[in-house]
Amino acid sequence: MITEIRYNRPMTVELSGLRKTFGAVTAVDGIDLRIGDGEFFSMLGPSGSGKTTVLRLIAGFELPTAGTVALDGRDVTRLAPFERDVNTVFQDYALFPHLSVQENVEYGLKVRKVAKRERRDRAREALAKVRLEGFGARKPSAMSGGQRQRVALARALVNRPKVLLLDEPLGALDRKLREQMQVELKAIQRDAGITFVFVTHDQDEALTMSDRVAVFDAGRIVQVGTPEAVYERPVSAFVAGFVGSSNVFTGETAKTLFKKTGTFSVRPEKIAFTDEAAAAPGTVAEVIYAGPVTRYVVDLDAGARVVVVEQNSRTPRALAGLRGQRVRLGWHEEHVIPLPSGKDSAHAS
Amino acid sequence: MITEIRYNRPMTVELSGLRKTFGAVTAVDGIDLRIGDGEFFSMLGPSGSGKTTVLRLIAGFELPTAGTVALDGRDVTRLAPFERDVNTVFQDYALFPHLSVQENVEYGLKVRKVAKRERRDRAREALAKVRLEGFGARKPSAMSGGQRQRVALARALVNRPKVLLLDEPLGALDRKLREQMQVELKAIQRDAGITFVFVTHDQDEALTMSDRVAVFDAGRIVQVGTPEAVYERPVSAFVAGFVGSSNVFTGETAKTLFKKTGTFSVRPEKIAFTDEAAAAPGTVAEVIYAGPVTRYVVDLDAGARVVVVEQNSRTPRALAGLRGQRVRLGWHEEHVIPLPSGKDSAHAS
Amino acid sequence: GGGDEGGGSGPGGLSVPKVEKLAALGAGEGEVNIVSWAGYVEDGSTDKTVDWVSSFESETGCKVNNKVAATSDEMVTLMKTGEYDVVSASGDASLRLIYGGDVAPVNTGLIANYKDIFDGLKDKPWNAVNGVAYGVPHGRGANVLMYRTDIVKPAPTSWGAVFDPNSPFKGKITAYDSPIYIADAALYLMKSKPDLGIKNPYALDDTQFDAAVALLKEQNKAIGEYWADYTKEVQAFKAGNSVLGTSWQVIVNLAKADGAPVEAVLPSEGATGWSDTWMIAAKAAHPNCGYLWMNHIVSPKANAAVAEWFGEAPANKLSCAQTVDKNHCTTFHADDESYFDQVWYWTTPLAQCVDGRTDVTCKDYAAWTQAWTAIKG
Amino acid sequence: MTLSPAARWALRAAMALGLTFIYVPLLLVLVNSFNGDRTFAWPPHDLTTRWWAAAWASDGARQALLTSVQAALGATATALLLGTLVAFAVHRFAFFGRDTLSLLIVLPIALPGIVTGIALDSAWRSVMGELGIGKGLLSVVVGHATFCVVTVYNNVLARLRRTGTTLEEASADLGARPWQTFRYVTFPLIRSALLAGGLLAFALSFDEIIVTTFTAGPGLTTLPLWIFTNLFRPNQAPVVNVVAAVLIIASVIPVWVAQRLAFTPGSGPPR
Amino acid sequence: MHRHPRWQLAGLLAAPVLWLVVAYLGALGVLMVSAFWTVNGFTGGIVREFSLANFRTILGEEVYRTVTLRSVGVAAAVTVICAVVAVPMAFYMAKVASARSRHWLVIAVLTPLWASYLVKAYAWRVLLGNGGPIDSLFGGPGRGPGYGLTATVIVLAYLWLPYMILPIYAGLDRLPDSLLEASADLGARAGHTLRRIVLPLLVPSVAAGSIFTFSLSLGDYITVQIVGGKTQLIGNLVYANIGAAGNLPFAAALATIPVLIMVIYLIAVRRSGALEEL
Ligand SMILES: Nc1ncnc2c1ncn2[C@@H]1O[C@H](COP(=O)(O)OP(=O)(O)OP(=O)(O)O)[C@@H](O)[C@H]1O
Ligand SMILES: Nc1ncnc2c1ncn2[C@@H]1O[C@H](COP(=O)(O)OP(=O)(O)OP(=O)(O)O)[C@@H](O)[C@H]1O
Ligand SMILES: NCCCCNCCCN
Ligand SMILES: [Mg+2]
Ligand SMILES: [Mg+2]
Repeated sequence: MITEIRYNRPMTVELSGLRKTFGAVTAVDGIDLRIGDGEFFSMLGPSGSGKTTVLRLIAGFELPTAGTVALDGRDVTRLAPFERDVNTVFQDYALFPHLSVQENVEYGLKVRKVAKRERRDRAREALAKVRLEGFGARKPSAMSGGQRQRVALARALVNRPKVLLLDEPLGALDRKLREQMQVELKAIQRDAGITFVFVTHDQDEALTMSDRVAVFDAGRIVQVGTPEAVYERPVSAFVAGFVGSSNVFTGETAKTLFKKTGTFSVRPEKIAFTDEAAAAPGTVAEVIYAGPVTRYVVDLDAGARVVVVEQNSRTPRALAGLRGQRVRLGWHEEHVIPLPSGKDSAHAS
Repeated sequence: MITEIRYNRPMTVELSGLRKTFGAVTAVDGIDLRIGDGEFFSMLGPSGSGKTTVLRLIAGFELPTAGTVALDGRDVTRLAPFERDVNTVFQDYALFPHLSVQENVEYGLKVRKVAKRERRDRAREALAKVRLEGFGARKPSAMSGGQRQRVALARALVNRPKVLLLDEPLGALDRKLREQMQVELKAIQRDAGITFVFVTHDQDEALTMSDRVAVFDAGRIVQVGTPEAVYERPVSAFVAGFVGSSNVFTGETAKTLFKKTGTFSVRPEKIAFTDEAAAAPGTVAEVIYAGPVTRYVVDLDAGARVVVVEQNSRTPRALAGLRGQRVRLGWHEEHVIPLPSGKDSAHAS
Repeated sequence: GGGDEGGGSGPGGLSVPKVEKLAALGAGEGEVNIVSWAGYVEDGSTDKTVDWVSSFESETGCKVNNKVAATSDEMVTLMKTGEYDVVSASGDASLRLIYGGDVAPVNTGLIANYKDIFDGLKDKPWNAVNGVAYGVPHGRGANVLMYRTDIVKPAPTSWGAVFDPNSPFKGKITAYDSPIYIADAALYLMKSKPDLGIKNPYALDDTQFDAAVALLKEQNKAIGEYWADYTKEVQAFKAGNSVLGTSWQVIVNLAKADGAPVEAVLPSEGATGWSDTWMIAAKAAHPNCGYLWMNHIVSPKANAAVAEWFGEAPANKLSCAQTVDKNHCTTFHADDESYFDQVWYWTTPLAQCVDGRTDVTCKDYAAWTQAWTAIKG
Repeated sequence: MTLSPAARWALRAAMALGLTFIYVPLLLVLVNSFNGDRTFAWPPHDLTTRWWAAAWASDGARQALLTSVQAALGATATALLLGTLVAFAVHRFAFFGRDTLSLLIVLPIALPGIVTGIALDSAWRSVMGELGIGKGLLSVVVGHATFCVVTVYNNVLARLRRTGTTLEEASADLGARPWQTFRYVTFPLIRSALLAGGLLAFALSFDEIIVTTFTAGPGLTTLPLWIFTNLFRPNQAPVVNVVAAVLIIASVIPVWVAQRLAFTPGSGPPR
Repeated sequence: MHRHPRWQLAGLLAAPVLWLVVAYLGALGVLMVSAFWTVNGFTGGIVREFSLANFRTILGEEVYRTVTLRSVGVAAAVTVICAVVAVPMAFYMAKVASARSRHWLVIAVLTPLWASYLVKAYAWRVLLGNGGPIDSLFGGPGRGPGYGLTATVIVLAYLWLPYMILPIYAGLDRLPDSLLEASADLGARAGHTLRRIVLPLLVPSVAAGSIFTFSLSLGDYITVQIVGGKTQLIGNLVYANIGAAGNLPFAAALATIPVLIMVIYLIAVRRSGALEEL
């Protein structure tokens, strides 16, 4: 539903027919994309699928082999990075080690010849926004990973760019810290009203934070849409498998289960244990307790191995005893997602 | 329930009064631990809590300041690493960059003067076990992260150690790969019947893979038990907050909600929206769609901000519209976990 | 210093350490360590045709280890290490070696070729003390005045040309890079300022010395570069970086052979020069090979070869018949004693004035060295 | 990195100019080795190969080359040993005076050669001389090794810091005894650093003249000393150019080989 | 590994410490002590009696001050020239050239180290000679710098240039590209990035290179003889007194000047981390 709203807004970033090759490798293979003003836009995809390259093309670190990049309606394809009103938060933060935190943050203002006093005040403000008041005098080397990440963010934000590019900014942080930073990032983006283009290969992160998500595969975008659209209505087995986990059925099994030929995907949390006679019978092969949820691996008589996820709304009892038990699995028609081709086998992926 | 079984088995690893200080820093502050034969034992805890140091003490890379390490009933505290029947999978894999994959795996056999032919065969077998047949001739630098991780595993397994120590072996992998490797590791451990001592700071990983989990804090073990015991019955606010997310209530709020004084924790998935009049009223502050689940942040009238997690067993509709709505939250008495002290504030952590 | 119980005395009563000379020649020790000027000891290793060492080695069984020194001062330093047996010392080094007790008197009776050496070279102040010979003369030459014939016109006849503060060749004048060059200035002052009373350019009292130093400091402004090696000097004259200055006959010949338009004169004031002497170390580890070498190197053939290769007048009369270039001895004035009468051979300046004055103290060589540093600035 | 075309062009021009600056004099050396003039007057009026013939026939040059190679090998071997020992000590242990030691190692290369030269000369003569060991190849090797230690030390220390100790721990963990760990893991990992440091040490020693002047005894002529005396000898200067030209051309081989070997896995591939 | 750390340390350090502290520092120490001795003007014998005479001469005579200042000036000029020439070259090698050509460029820069120092200096004598190639470049005989101080600086800069390029290249090679990109991303042009990011981060590398260029220039006495015209540097004075005059005490006293300068220099640059980048 957010999708429709966005398309009426002015487009901050427009990529048209973007291609980039490195020698024989095609890193980006024809991308058309429009990102709206103030949008939190994520790029999700496996390693090597071209996410970073797209970001670098937007920032101006690479020249496209073909296609154009427009920012705010202006073609910037040939402009140098310093002529573009975008800023980047690098994966390794790329903080200047010889400058203090304060000087790092002031850097962008300094090169733009902002007066000293204003520079200082704006940097202070940016540091306050990332909750690093009082750390200005430190060197980056004296900061922890999470703190550095926030300095990098402040250094970019202080320039009030139209667009902020973030390349797996949370990749190096541990789980707990990462979850904290997700919340903070999202809040900052909302407050500052800046367009975020966010690269990650963590689907959870992409789903919870973004207004829209683009899923990359081999240099192309295979699906763009809201988190819900991408998760609930994947357009291909690849998307279904990459965004969240998925049970994919094909061939005979699919025919038996759904009375239709083709390839179909059903999410583990959409499958329930049931007593209905019409439900698919099977045997519990494995029970994995995971705290908030328990995962069941069930071998269907129809010939597929299926993962079922059940929220532990109650404390689970005697899970080990469940192994080998006969069960029936049911789902709603609407959650059976038809997929174009059936390259994937009938395994949970 | 697994707990009880383990204690009757012979103890592979026994740590008694183990302490290790580095100058003024106390990394390990008195640890007593008995790990059973064939057990998958995880150590979970925040950064700097001493997990790696304990592993290094077991492996013999560090000498304890006090206490002893026994392997299979034999005191090995003063033995060098090469005299101990344990092997380690390092966090950064520590593959020898100048040796091929095959040579890496053969290394432990070579230094023990195992004949060339046997060496080759056993290395092949180990590589097959981690599904890397045919990769023997490659250099580690030509392998992906997940593949390197498996080489490191094969290199350790080939020596058939009594105990395998793994220091965040999955830390550097991306989410998708990590989940795959969790499954593989677990299978290998089960097949080989080796004791795994597994360090992680990912609670999800610890919960799904382990027979038992030890939670570390500041050089001490604050709780040991099965995943369920640790997750469902945390002994402190720290454990409740660190293992999974948790809503912690204290002071007035707790009194109003539970009619008891003290500090209490309720897991987000244990809280449900309900129409019962007795339930706690509040307002939805935030709705976060996360694919398999949706997280709701609710401001209770009683004065606490609460996170509720609901499995998306059905496709959620119009989530955005829920914000600001009045709701009632209910939970079962048994899921209200009393915690000893109330240092944490009444926030989800 | 060594024992000074009257081994003899030099200028101003300076005593000479007593060192015994070799009484009789024994068998060779198998090797000899030599300090020499470049070009004096050639064993064919660089140019097969230039070799007067191999024959010596095969005849005597003494292997020659040669160390080339660039200046007289370096020779003295090297000899003081005690690692060498024989040295080809110029006059500005020889006295220092004698008074330092670093070299022994030479038993000339043990050197068969000694009798054929020009008399003008024997028993001179730089190679003998109180009639005791401390070495075998090797050869001699004068420090001549070289100039570019195409640029310096008319041809200079006086050292005044290099000391003229208003020289048209300012920046292209060259001088020898050594403290001993102070003597060249003194020699010029001897004639141009007779009231200074300089009798010997190597015996300068304070006033005389100061005058020479002042002259050289003035000259420094007109100097392009100081030279110490052949290649540098030849090249400078050929290219035109230098057009006027002190030189050696051999450099003149080399430059001419390479087609440079240069000429040299012995100016009216006379000139400084050198007469080299082979000396033997006081504590030579290989004295017999040392004597064999000294005898060999002044033999008619070897002496002729060295003289021709190096470019100087040979010491052995019979050598003039052995040179390839039959005019060699003429060109280098080998038997022209009147030519060498005008030459003041390099001698070590001592505090005890070498001209025999006893009423004043002269500047010693250490003072000359420090003054030279100051002159160059 | 991204640079404007102008900046890129300017850098390329700087590189080209720099290389010109480096190579024009070397080219001149090459040309002068054919210069008929004995003091290589410019421009050459005739070209000849007689200097090459003379150089080929020159035993002295060959002997000096051999001596230089021996001295450089000795100095390099010593520097490799000492430099590696110190690098390990500094990397693996914290001890009193560690910082001072790293300063001390730099000192011999940082002090003018003439200072090092005369200090070692007089020390050698008064200590070793008393023991009856005169100056010779050994004293030259000692002199050169002293200022070469630093190149090995720095390369090895940098490598040790980059590799850390986990690989050695992994080796011990797999059952290797200390010497096995050294042989199979540590040495192969620092090999290219040793090579890089050793190569620089060799080059420094091979071309050293000042320290050599003071530490070589009688009868020992290294190549730079040979070149030095021949520049001061009538008629021989051009032969020196031939020797230098040969050195320049021949040096490409060891440099190239070292460059290749230096990029073994673990030292980071050329990007 | 951790059995007997003390003995291991002793084993590692024994030989190097014996060599560097006892032998090298010992020799230097004796040399420094001999600076307080004098020499007998006639015999050249050393008088082992404490005397400040040498230092009195050095401090009293203007020429020593002049020559010291000139030498430091030459060393500083050579260092600056080398740095200015080396930075863009190293930058091109490390950050612009392709991996392939980088390989060859490193070789190209290293090769001259093997050509004899003396031969190169003499080649420059020819280049700088009256009517030589440099003169032609400036428009005719005598137009170029000729022999002298300028020539000395140029030739020394030439000789030590590779020693400056190498550490700077290594430093740049280690410098992550992302820092340069971050700077451009924040609006800085190439020049600004060079000044504010690259150069400050290269300080240790340049300082490391400067240890070579500065000390080798400060101690040189041969190049200056070849192309220096009538110029003399500290090295010449030391050499004149030891190699030539055999006045070891005075030479030692003179040698304290460069030793002092270099020790101060090293302590100053050590703080930048330069000593680890040689
Ligand atoms: N400078 C380069 N030279 C050559 N190939 C490159 C270059 N940069 C990227 N590539 C290639 O382009 C492809 C896309 O790379 P890119 O870095 O954009 O992927 P990514 O989606 O960001 O991957 P990751 O999640 O691992 O960061 C890869 O195959 C990569 O090897
Ligand atoms: N060699 C050492 N010297 C000094 N302090 C050390 C050393 N090793 C560990 N420490 C300190 O000991 C404490 C425990 O470190 P340890 O590495 O065991 O933690 P950890 O639980 O593994 O943390 P992480 O999750 O970050 O890996 C930390 O405070 C750490 O800084
Ligand atoms: N202090 C001794 C320095 C030696 C450096 N020699 C450099 C020789 C030139 N290649
Ligand atoms: Mg990427
Ligand atoms: Mg750890």
